Amino acid sequence: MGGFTSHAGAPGKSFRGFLSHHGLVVSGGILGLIFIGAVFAPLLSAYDPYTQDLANRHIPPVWYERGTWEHFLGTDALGRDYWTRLLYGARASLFIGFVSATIAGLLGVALGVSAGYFGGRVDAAITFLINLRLSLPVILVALAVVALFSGTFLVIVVLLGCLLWDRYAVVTRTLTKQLKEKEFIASSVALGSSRTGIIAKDILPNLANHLIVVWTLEIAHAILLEAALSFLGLGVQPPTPSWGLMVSEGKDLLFFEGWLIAIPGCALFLLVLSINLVGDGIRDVTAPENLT
Amino acid sequence: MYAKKMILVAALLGCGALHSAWAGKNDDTLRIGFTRESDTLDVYFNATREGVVMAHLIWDALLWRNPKTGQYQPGLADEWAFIDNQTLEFKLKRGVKFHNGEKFDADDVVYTMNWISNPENGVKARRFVDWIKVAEKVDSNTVRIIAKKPFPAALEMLSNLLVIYPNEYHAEAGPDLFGRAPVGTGPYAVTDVDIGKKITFRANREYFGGSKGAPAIGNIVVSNFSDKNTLLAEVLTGRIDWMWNVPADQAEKLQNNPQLQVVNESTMRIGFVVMDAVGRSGDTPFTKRKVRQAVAHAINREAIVKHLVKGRSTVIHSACFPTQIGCEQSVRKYEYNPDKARRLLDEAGYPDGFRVDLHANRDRPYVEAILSDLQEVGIDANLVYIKWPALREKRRAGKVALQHTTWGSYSVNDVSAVTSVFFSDNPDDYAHDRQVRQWLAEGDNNTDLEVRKAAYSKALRRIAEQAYWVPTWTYNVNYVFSKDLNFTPDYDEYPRFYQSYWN
Amino acid sequence: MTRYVIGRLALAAGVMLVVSMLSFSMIYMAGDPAITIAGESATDADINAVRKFYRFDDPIYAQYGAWMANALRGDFGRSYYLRAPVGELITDRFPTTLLLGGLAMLFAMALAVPLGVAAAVKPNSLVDRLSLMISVLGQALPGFWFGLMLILLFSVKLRWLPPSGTESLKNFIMPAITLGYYATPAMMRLTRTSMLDVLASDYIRTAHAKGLHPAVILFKHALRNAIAPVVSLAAVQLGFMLGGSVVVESIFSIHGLGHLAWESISRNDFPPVQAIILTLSMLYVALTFCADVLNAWLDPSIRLE
Amino acid sequence: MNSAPVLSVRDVSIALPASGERAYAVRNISLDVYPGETLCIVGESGSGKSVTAYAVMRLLPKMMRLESGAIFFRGRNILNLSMADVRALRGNAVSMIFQEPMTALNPSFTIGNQLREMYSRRPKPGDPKGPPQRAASILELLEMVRLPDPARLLGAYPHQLSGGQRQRVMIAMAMALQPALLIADEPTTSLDVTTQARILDIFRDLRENNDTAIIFVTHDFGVVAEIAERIVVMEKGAIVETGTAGQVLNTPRHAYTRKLIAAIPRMRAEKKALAPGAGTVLKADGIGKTFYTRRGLTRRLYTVAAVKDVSFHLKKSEALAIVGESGSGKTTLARCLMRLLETDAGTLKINGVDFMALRGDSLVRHRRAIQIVFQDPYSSLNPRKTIRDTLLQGPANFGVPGPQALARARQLLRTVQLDENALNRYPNQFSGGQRQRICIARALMLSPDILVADEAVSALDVSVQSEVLKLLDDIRNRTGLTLLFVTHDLRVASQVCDRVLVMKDGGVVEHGPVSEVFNAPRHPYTQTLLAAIPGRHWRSLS
Repeated sequence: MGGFTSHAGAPGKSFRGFLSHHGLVVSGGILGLIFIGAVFAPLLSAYDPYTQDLANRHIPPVWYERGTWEHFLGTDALGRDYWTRLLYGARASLFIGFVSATIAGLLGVALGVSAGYFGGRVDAAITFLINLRLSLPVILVALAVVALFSGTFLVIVVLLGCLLWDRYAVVTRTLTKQLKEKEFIASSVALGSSRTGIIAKDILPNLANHLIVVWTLEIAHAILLEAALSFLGLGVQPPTPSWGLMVSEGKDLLFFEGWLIAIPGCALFLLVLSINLVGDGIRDVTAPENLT
Repeated sequence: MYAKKMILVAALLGCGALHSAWAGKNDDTLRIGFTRESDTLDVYFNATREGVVMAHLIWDALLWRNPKTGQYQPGLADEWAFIDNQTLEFKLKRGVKFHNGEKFDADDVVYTMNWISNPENGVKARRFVDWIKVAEKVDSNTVRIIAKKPFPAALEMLSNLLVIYPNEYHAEAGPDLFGRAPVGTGPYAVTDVDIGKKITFRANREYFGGSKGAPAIGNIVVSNFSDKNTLLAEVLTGRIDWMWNVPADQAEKLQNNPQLQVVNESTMRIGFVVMDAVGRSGDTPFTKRKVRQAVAHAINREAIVKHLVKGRSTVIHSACFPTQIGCEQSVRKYEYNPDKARRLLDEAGYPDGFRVDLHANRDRPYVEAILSDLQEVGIDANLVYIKWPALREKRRAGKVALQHTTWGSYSVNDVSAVTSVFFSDNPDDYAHDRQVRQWLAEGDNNTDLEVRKAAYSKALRRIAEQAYWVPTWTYNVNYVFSKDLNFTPDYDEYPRFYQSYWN
Repeated sequence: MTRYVIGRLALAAGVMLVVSMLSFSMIYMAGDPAITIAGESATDADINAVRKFYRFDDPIYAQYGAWMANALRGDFGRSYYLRAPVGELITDRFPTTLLLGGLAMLFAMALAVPLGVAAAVKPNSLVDRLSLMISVLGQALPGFWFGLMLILLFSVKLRWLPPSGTESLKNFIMPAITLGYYATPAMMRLTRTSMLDVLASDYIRTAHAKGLHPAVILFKHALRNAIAPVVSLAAVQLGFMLGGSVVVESIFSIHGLGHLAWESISRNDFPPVQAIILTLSMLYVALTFCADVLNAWLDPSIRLE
Repeated sequence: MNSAPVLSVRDVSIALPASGERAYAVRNISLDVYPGETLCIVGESGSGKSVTAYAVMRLLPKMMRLESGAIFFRGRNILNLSMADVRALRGNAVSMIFQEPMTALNPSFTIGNQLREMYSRRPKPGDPKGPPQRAASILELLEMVRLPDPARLLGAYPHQLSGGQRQRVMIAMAMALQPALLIADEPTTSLDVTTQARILDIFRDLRENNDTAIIFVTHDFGVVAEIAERIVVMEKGAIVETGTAGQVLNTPRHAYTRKLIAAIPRMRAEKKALAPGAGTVLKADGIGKTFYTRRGLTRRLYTVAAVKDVSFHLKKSEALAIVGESGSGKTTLARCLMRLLETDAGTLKINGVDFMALRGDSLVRHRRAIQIVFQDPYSSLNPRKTIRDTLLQGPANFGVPGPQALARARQLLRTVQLDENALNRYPNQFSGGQRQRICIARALMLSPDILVADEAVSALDVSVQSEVLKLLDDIRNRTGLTLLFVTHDLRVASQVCDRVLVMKDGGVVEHGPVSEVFNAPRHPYTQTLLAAIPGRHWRSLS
């Protein structure tokens, strides 16, 4: 029969596979380290993230002339150990990222699957919701809401959860529509499976690896958004450390003590980078072609 | 192909490289950077400090207070006198013209005073105008202003804030247009307004001089920057000549910059911790005096001033700015003593401390330092950092048990501008102390200086004794400006650009 | 085609109606607006006067009706703080944001489309790896941090570019890059996959079998079909950029809509915020509408329906 | 055939990427094509027949590497030419037609635009075709491929044309510059039989009216019998037999060729004996299904009557074929019978129960009785489920205990000739034929009374197809299963079924025993269908 039409994309994919395999190891490692750092923060630092030492403010990291091993990443404007703040700050970023991306995921998948599976009016209503959500400028709405309700963890997590579900919904809706046309779904119906059974056993497993990718993207997105909110002074409330807040605090000395924002900025960059790469890697590893 | 593009881009950027000229002096234009948007220029509707600063360029008041001596000097009025304790009479300067050529006379003063004191006109800064009952013209150069009741701060108001409008133009333009195309008698005339972005001033070469003196710099451009660091970058690159409110750390670093001057000056703004002594916010430990005193002992104000606030700031103990008339200094002082604080808490029945929300609206690092001190003695305070309007609303609704906030007294050098604001019968009062209220009223409504001082002294001593407040420190401002500019800041936090000149 | 356009218009109108309700209700979540308007030294009597003057005592649907009726005429009320008609403020600030967004999109397109096409034409090549790198790294870069770093390097250290302002196009270089780079990865990836799909399609094979020149195949046969999803994405991204310019405008002190919104939020001045959210939503809806119609028009099977 | 060959393929080997199942797509193949002749390359999927065609065009995918050999076109080795020279040959001296007419034309440009492109290239030396002749020659071309109203067609976009029309446009395009060699890669495979017959006519025309040599790649011996002059048979990348049409078709030498020919479903029209007195399991009366779509603001209703008033009965262990071309409504009918689609009219009784009236749980309970196997073995299995989960899904829904269901699954896997350890594997580890068996096993897990096979063997190679058909027949004979066989292939229908129902445009045009309908069709449409079966002439001879 007619041979080979869809192979031209394969070399690109294989390169991506290559990169994500190596990327998966490296980025997974970085993510793991950040995770361990966040969880075992009290064990990894001799200091408390809130204890101030006003006499020792702005000690630079150890690689500067005035740096000391006592505070190897230096101290901040209130003399708090920067390394310790960084470790505890990872908790805020990871918590907000994971929880809000998960809330958004539950919301988005529920909407997307319903729209895709039931079609008709349900689909029209949910499509309308998606359009509505997309038309709202995320940062502005987030800023306004946080300004109105103050930036507690709960508010931020719920807010981001309510703002970031659109990509899940769009992806699951499209995929569910495609899947619904597949004959194995028709077979399931013929075999007497219920709607919930079909959604749970036939549709969701086939969305899983796409959802993992969207999930990681949204975790990264939520982390960056929270950081931007913190940067504008409306994110996690001080003195709770968060990386966006640390950049915001260090910003005042941008031109004089660049390391103050370079360190949390790089941490944020590495975290988001590794989450994205892990997402790519997981997708490739869990693709159905690789099931054995 | 890409390499070529990159070279092209680099070349383009390179050609456009900035000339790092400190251009201000060369084109006789002083470029000022503010971080707060100036909305209307009408000072009665824009009582922000930036608004008042610009108002002093555009307009004159009847009097002018010399910031160095604190004495009142002639402004638009040459002479003034109290006819009785509610009536002031002014002899106006002759031959003064507004920027648009309109002649200045008694009609302008009467119009302005009566317009702003009419509540229907919705002037924002009500506190400054509410005292005026009516202004009357005696002749074209003589005006009387009659107060509703004896008002000791009248001269203070008339010297700083109550500027005179041109009656004809203001009536014709209406308040909105007037705020965007203002006309005054002042040393600088507004030539261009880009609301919220940029305001351009030109020296008024026909200025009558008077106490302010003739303007030396030809042009002033005020620009707004949302971000302090962007503004600092502009100053560092010489595109802006003057900025203020530079944080202490940056000011320190800028000391070594050969192109810039850094000057620190104290201000009339004070910080203070307010505790809910009446229990308005519910059952709170602060209703116990010992708890309040524990808080006062817990906060290491000396360390915070030394390491964070820096500059010319000092620790204060009395609930007012030290130079303000009636600001009694010999009040009970609470030294930093965490052990004593813990003991007091123990005695008050809180051996393990308690949890509370600490509200604040500015100076986060300072508040964080206070927070840390409180935690040290066992008070688990949680920071609620919100914008001023929100804090104000909450505070007035009686929902705030503990707050750190600041007050600038509008640079009014009188205790009535601060203590009376927070301890009189109004929603901001968290002490509800009848005695204090009575003494303050006595001071506020009397024109005899000694009587006033005695009354305020009693009030302030009781406030300290009861530890209703923990007054923290005075604030200071760091001014950073070009080496070319001769500029002297004053403690009242009103930069007087009309007295500046190029070196 | 007409039917399609009418359907899309109805959807857009519905979205706008709901957005208007949402943004209107914001003023009530903001607490009592009268206190904000009255200012720091206001007494309770002042606040009551303000409440009456702004009709905050009317029932909420009446207020919405009045607000909506005015909004349709372009009157979004007055800013409490800036004391100017909001409509005027928006028309004053909007061109700046639009210019910023447009330049950012131009930057993103100029980087993403050629790289994406090159990567698709030679998968696994150096260009492909480079574009993949850019997209992976770009997605992880926090915008506010990137902007500050640009200022540090190009303004303070090298003195090449002004750190803020809007006087000339030069002032927009760094802000446009800061705003645009975040959209680049997605557009580049989409250009690449879309182009790969098209290049692997049967009609491209037909074109090869016809002996056409590779340039003709690439630019006539492939790009025309591959660019449609990229155009849609660009419209969506432009909408996002305009809404997301808050951070960039605040870092570079650009007096655009985002900046106005952010300042207004900080001072509880909600009429401009309402109007800006409404404007940006409307713009997004308009952009996606145009993109959809353009795509529909590009696709003969919809155009000729 | 005394002139020199137009094309000579010599010892060509094409390597596959290292990870594949085979090292070579084709290995050491040689063949010649002479002017004016039609050479058919025939083989099953994966035999390397298409790869050979693509190699001649130098259109091999990047991952395939031409390792050795030479391809001479008019004496010049194509493999040594520069890409510019290859482009000069393509479309000009050698042109090609592909399998999928639906996607082979660029959807964004008009037919006229895409045809004119053929002339926009460098003219052949000594044969300058100027612009004035173009319009005329394009119209001539379209008439040659018997397209109606060619002038109007030039302004049309591909989506406005049917598959057959598009394939004609492709042929016109390929013939535009009167190439010396035309390569057609399965050009009729995705078309209906009647359309296929017409396209094959055009190919016969081309052979008669032009000097163009044609390489015709196909898997269908029927098609080969219609047009081939010489035949090359390929198996797993190698040529197993070459010869004239008559010789290969009638006296095949190689075992593989014989096997292929034997596997071709035969038109079998003898009468079959039914078990007497068997009860009726299915009674369909007046089944109708109309599709409604509402579009735009006006919500105007568009209707398409997909199934119109179809009635038939099925007795136990009977096999009924529903035949028809694409769009005839046969698949819609099958889905209606399954209650995968809701019908608008008619009644359906299964085992006496009114199936259409069932709702909720009782519908689920009665679904057991009727099961289905679909056409596409790839999308019929959930790629995320192991075969065990797939097979146990039905029993689990009906509360059958796990061990019991598992025992049945093992037994059924043996029935469909699969190994037991298939249970723990995922669908991607099976070939198309194996997957189709798994689907059959899945359908049988619930011991249904009726099995609907919706084009169940259409996507399979002939050899696999015949095995699956045999399997179905066996199961039917052993278990008394009733079969409803939906297919477009009349030969397949005749193989397994006792009765046949011919559909056209949603309605039944003819219904009766296979022997009657196929031997003496009453309806003209049935006659057309029968006449269009490729290779009829050859099969009736042999």
